[in-house]
Amino acid sequence: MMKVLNDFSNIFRRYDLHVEKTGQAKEVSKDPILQDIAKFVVEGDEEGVLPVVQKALETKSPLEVINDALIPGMNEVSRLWEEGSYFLPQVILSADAMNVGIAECEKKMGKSMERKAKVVTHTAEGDIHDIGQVIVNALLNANGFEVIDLGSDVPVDKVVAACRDHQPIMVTGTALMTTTMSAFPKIAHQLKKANLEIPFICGGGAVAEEYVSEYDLGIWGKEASQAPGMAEDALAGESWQSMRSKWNG
Amino acid sequence: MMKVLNDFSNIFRRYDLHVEKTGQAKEVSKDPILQDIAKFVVEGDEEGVLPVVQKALETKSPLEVINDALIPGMNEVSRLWEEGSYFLPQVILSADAMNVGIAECEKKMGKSMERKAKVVTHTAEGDIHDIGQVIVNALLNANGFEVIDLGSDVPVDKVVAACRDHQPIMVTGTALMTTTMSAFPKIAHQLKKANLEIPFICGGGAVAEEYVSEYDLGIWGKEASQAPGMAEDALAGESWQSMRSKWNG
Amino acid sequence: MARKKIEKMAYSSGAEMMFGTAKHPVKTSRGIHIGGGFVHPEVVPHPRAGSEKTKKTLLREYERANGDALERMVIVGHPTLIVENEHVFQMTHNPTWGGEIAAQTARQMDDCLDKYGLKAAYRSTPADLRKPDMHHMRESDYTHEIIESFKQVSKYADIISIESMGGKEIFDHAIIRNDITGILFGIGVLGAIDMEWMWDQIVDIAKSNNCIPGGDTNCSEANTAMFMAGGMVSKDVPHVMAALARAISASRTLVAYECGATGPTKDCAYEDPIIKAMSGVPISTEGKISACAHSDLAGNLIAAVCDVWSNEAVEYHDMFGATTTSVFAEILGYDCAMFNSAIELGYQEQMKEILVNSDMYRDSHSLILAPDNAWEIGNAIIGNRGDSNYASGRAGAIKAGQIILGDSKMKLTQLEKKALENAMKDLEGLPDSEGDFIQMCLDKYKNVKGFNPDSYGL
Amino acid sequence: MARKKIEKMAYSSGAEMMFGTAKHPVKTSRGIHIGGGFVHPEVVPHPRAGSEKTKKTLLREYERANGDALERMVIVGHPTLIVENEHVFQMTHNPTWGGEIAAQTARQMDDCLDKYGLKAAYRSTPADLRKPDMHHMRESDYTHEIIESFKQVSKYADIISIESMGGKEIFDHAIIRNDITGILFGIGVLGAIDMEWMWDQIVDIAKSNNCIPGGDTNCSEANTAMFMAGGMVSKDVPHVMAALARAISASRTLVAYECGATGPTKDCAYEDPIIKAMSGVPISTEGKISACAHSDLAGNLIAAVCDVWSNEAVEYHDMFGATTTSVFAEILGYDCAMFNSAIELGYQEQMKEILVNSDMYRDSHSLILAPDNAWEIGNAIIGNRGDSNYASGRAGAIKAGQIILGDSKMKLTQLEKKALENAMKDLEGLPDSEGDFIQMCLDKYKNVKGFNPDSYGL
Ligand SMILES: [Zn+2]
Ligand SMILES: [Zn+2]
Ligand SMILES: [Zn+2]
Repeated sequence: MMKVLNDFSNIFRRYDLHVEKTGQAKEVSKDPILQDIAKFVVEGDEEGVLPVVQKALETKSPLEVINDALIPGMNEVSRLWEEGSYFLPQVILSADAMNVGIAECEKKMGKSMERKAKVVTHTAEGDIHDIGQVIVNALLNANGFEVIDLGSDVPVDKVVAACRDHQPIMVTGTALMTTTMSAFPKIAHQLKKANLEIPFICGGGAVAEEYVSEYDLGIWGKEASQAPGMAEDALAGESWQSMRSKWNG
Repeated sequence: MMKVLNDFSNIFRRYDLHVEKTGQAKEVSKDPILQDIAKFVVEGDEEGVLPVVQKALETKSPLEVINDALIPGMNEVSRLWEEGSYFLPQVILSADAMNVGIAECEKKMGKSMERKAKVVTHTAEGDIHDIGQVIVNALLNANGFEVIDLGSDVPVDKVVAACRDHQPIMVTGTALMTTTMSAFPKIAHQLKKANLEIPFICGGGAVAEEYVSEYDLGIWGKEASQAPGMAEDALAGESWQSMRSKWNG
Repeated sequence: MARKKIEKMAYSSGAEMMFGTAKHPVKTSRGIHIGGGFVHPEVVPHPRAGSEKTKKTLLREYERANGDALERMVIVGHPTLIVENEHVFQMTHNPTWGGEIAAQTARQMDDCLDKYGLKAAYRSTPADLRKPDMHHMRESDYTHEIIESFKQVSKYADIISIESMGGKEIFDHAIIRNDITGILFGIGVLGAIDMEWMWDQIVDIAKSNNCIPGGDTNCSEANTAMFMAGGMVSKDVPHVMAALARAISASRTLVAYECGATGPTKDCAYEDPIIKAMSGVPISTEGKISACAHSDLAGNLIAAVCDVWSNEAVEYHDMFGATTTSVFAEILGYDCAMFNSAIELGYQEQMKEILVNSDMYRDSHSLILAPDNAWEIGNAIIGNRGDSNYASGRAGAIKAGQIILGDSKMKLTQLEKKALENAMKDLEGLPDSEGDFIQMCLDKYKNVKGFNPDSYGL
Repeated sequence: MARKKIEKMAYSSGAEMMFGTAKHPVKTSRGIHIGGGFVHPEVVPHPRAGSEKTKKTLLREYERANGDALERMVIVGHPTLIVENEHVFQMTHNPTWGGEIAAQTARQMDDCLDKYGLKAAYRSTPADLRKPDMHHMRESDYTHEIIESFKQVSKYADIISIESMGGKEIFDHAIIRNDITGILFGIGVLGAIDMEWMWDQIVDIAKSNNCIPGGDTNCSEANTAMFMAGGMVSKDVPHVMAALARAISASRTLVAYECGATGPTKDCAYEDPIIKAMSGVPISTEGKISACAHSDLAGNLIAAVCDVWSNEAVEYHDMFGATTTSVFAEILGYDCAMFNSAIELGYQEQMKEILVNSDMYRDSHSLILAPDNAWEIGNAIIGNRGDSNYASGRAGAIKAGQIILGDSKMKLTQLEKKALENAMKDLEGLPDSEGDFIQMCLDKYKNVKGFNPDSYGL
C-alpha cells in the first residue's frame, strides 16, 4: 500500500482552516412576521418565503415588507459573505428567495419596486455564457439595482444602443477569452463618441488589468463581488477616472 | 555511492552529437606564400601571420596579399562557422590575425584598405559593455565593413550625431536590460526626423522582436551572426521594411 | 463508432497504476510511444489577441508559437514533444483555417525529425462553438462547422480532441446554488448523451483519416466548478462540490473511450486518473506548470499516473529568456526528464508517493484524484455502468463523498462539511431509475434559460 | 568583516550533501529556517520597462509584482516564500528608492504573517553599476551609490546580495578567444580581489542593520560563458570553457563567505553546489523554472543540494491565469512541496539521484556541478587556498578539466574535446606563483579596452 504521511506542515499550510469564520445572521426586525420573512431569505428558501410574505401583506404594506424584511435579510447574507462566513451559493439562493418575495409585493402594489438605478450587463460577442455575469446580475439585483441583462454573445452596437436607451449609471462586460475581449475598447470608444460617459466595468477569465486600463471609461473588475460597491460609487456620481484609481489603484 | 545510469536515451538526447560536422578549411590559393598566410588566418595565429605577410610584401602588392590571402582565409573560417564545424572563438581569433595582416599591408600602402561601407554600432545608455556588440564588430570587420564603434552606455543623440556625420548604410544597437532598450525607439524617431532612413538593427539579451517591430527603421537582430548578412542587404540598397520582412519574417 | 460500454476495470487497483505506462499504449506517426513506458511533454500555445484577424496572421502566429517550442526541445535536449492547439473561434468557424495550421505544423515537425531526430506530434482541438443556451446542440450551423473542422484537421494532425459542452446550461444554473441534482443531470445525463452523439462521429472521422481520436474533457463544467471553488481563501463554491462534480465528470467523459477514442486524453480533464483506472488508455494531465492558465491544488498529485504532462494554455508572448511557448516547453520537458529518470533508476514507486503526498490532503478535490481513491470511484462508476449513465454518475459521486467524509486526515471547514452532508442527503434521496430522474429534472429545470431538451433527444 | 580564508571542507564528501539541509542554517525574522531541513521557494519579480520612470510608479509596480506572489502562496497553500528584487539601474542610482521599496515589501510581508501565518522574507540585490571598462571600481560615484544603497535597503530587507563585476573587462575579451589564461586572471584573480574589497564593507553594513549578508554570484562572467555556450546546437563558445570558467568562479565567489556572508547564496550562482561543499552555507539555486529568464542544461541537477529554489528573474506581465510573478511563485512552491515530501517520506537519496541522473551527462558544465564532482573541485580549491587566489582558482579549473576528460560517459564533440585539451595545456603551462602570473597578465592584457589595474590596487 502507498505510504502516507501524518504531518504535512512542511509541505503545505491549510490557510482556509486558519481564516475560517463561523458568523451567524443577526436579527433584522423586532416584528416576528418580518423577522420570519428575513429568516427565509437568509436560508435561501424560495418555496418557504412565499406563504409568509403573502400572510404579512394581509397586515403590512408591500414597501414595509420589502424595506424592513426582504432587503435587510439580503443585506445580512451579503455581510456574512463579505466576512467569509457564507459562500456564494448561499448569496444566490437568498437572492432567488428575496426576488420571489419582491415579485409578490410588486404584484400587490401594481407596480414594480423603486430601484436605485439601472446597470446594463453583457458577455462579449463570441464568448460562451459566463457564470461571472450571472453572479454580477444576482448581486446587483440583491443590492437594489435594476439589471438590464443583454445576455451573452452580444455585438458591440447592441451594447451601445442599450446604454443610449436606458441611460444606465454603469455598464459591465464579461469575457472569458482574449480573442473576444477585443470588443471592449470598441464599445468604450463608441460610448465616448456618443458622449455617454458611463463607467465600463470589464472582467472575466481572460481580462487583464493592463488591457482595461488602456482605454477610456474602462475599469477592471477583478471579482464579481466588487460589482455592487462599484455601482454605489457610480450612483454617487463618481467619475470613471476616480473609480478606476479607487478600484484598480 | 550515487547510482548512475548507463543509458540516458529516454531522459535526454545529445542533439549536438547528432548534428556534429567536422569540416576542414579548403586551400584558397595555388601560390604557396599566399596559402601560407591564409593558413595562419584560418588558425587564428596573430603572432605567426605577421612575419609571413612581411615576407610576402617583398614580392607581392598589398592588395594582392589582402584580396588573395587574408580575406579568402577569413571567408573560409566564416563558411566553417556557418556550417557548424567552427565555433565563434575561432572566428574572432581569425579576425584578429587578419586585422594584423591588413594593418601591415595598409602600412605598406600608406593608406587604409578600401572598405565596403560604414556601419555604426553601440550598446545602449545605462547598459553594461556587451559581448554581443564586440562580436558584431568583429564579424562586420571580418566581412570588409568599416565599423564606427561608439562603445557602450551611449546617449541617444550621440548615436544620431554619428549617423549624421558618417552616413552609415546601417546602425546597430545592443541592450541587455529592458530598462535600457527604451532608448532605441527614441533613436529611431530622431533618425526619421533627420530623414536618415537607415536600417536600425536592435538586439541583445532583453530585446524582443515584438518590441522592435513597434517602431519604424527597427529590425530585430536575433543573433550577432546575422550582422554581416544584414549589412550586405543594406549595402545592396534594400529598404528597412524589406529587410525587416526578410530577417524577422 | 457505436458506443460499447466499459463494464470491467482496466486496472485491478490504484497501486497497479503508474506514470509513464498505460494498459493500451498509443504510437504516433513520428515515433512517440505514449503510455509505452515513459512520460512525454505536451505544450499548448495560444495566439495573441488580434492575431486571429486573418488566416495569414494566424498561420504566422502559430508558425512561430509552435516553432519556438520545437526549437527549444533541440536546444536543451528533450527527446519528444506533443504540441496542442486548442482552436480559437475563427479556426473552427472557418474549418480550412484549422486544416492549414495543422498542415503547416506537420511540415515543421517533419523538418525537425529529419534534421535533428526530434519526435514530435500535433494535437488539434476544435472549439465546441455550440452554446447550449443559444444553439441546437445537434442541428445548428456551428455543429456542422465543428464536424467539418474535424474532417479538415484530421488529415494532418496526429491526434484530435474536443472540450464538449453538453449539459453546461443546467450545470451553470446548479453549481452556484450548491444543487448536486442539477450538476448530476447536467454533467452525468445530458453531458453523457451529447458525448455519445458527438464521439460516435468523431471516432469515425479520425479513423477515416488515419488520425488518433485522443479524447474529451469536462472542462466546461467540472473545471468551472474547480476554478470557482478556487484556492484556500476563496468563498465562491465549496471545494467538496467541485470534488463531486469531478467524480460525475469521469462517468460522462468515459463515453468518449466507449465510442472508440484511444487517448492520449485531454490535458485539462482532471478526471483522467479515474478514466485511466476504468479504461486503461494513456492520459495527459496538467498540474503545477498549468499555473500560466489557472491555479490549482493538485499541482504534483495529478502527475502521479500521467503518461503525458501538459501546461493547459499559454499565450504567445516575449519573456526575458525567449517566448512563452519555448519557456514552458523547456520546463515541461525537464519535469518529464525527472519522471523518466525515476523510472530508469527503478524509483517510480517512491516518486509516485512523493507526488501524491504533496497534495492528497491539500484539498478534497485533490484527495479523490489520488490513485487509490480514483480507482475506487472508477470502480463504483463501472459497477453501475450497465444500468444507466445516471446510475453510473450518481454512484461515482456518492463514492467520492464517502471517501472525503470517511478520511480523518481530510480536515474540512464547517461550511464545507455542511455542504457535503447536504449534497449526500440529496444524492441518496434521488429516484433509482434514470427515467424517473430525467422526468423529475425536465420539470424542475424547465425554466432554466436556454435549456432545450430537444438538443439531447429528450 | 576582514576575510578569514576557508581552508577546510565543510562537507566530507558529495554524498554527505543533500537538498534542504546546510551545515550552517540561517533563520529569517519571520521564521523561515533556511538550510534547516526543508527547501523554500524564491521568486524574483522584475518591473516592466517604463515603470522605472519615477519612484512612485516603481513603488506601485513592485507593490503589485511582489504582492501578487505573496497572495498566490496563500491561495495554493505554500507555507513560505522569499521574494528577491534585483535592482534596476534607477533603484541603486537613487539609494532611497531601493530603501522605500524594501520598506514597502516588509510591510506587505508583515501583513501576510499577521493575517494568514505566511512566512516570507525579502532579499534586496543592489545593481553593480561599476562598469569595469568605464569606471574606477573603487572610487567612482557609482561605487559610493552602491555602498549607500546597501545602507538604505539593509534597514528593511531580510537579506542583501549583489552580482559584482570585478574582472569582467578581461573576461569578456578572453571568453570569445578560448583564452583560459584571461578567464583565470579576470575571474580568479581580479574578481577575487574586488570581491574582498566589496564584501568586507557589505558584511559590516549588514551586521550594523541586523540584516543577513546573503552572498554573491559570478553572473557577470561565468553565466555569460554559460549563456554563450548555449544549448545543444549553438556554436558560440565551447561548453567545456563554460565548465572551466564555472570552476574558477567558485574560488572567486567563496571570498564573500570568507568575509562573513552567511547565505542564502545568490540564485544565479551555478557555482553554489561547490560553494556549499566548501563553506557549508545554505544555497539558493535556479534551474528549469528560470527558463523564463534563460535556458540551461542543468534544469533538475542544480536542485540536488539546494536549500532555496529560485526562478532567476521574470518580468511582471499578465498571463491567462494571473500575473507572471504569481504564476512562477506557484510553480516554485510546488517544486518545493515535492522536495519536502521526499524528505518527510525518507526518499531524499532517491530524489537526489533522480535529479542528478536527469542532467549529469546532458552537458560538461552540468557534469562538474553534480554533487560528487562539485565536492572534488571544491576540495582542489580549498587545498590551494592558503597559497593564493590564483593557485586556488587554477587548481579548481584543472580538477574540472580532469573530471570531464576522465569520465567515459561524458561524450564530447571533436571540437569540444580539442578546446578542452588546449585549455588544459595552457593551464599546466602557467607560472606557479601568483606574482609571476599577475606580472605576465598585466603585460599580456595591457591593451584590453577599459582595463585599469588601479581598480584592483595592482
Ligand atoms: Zn480545457
Ligand atoms: Zn544573475
Ligand atoms: Zn538573478
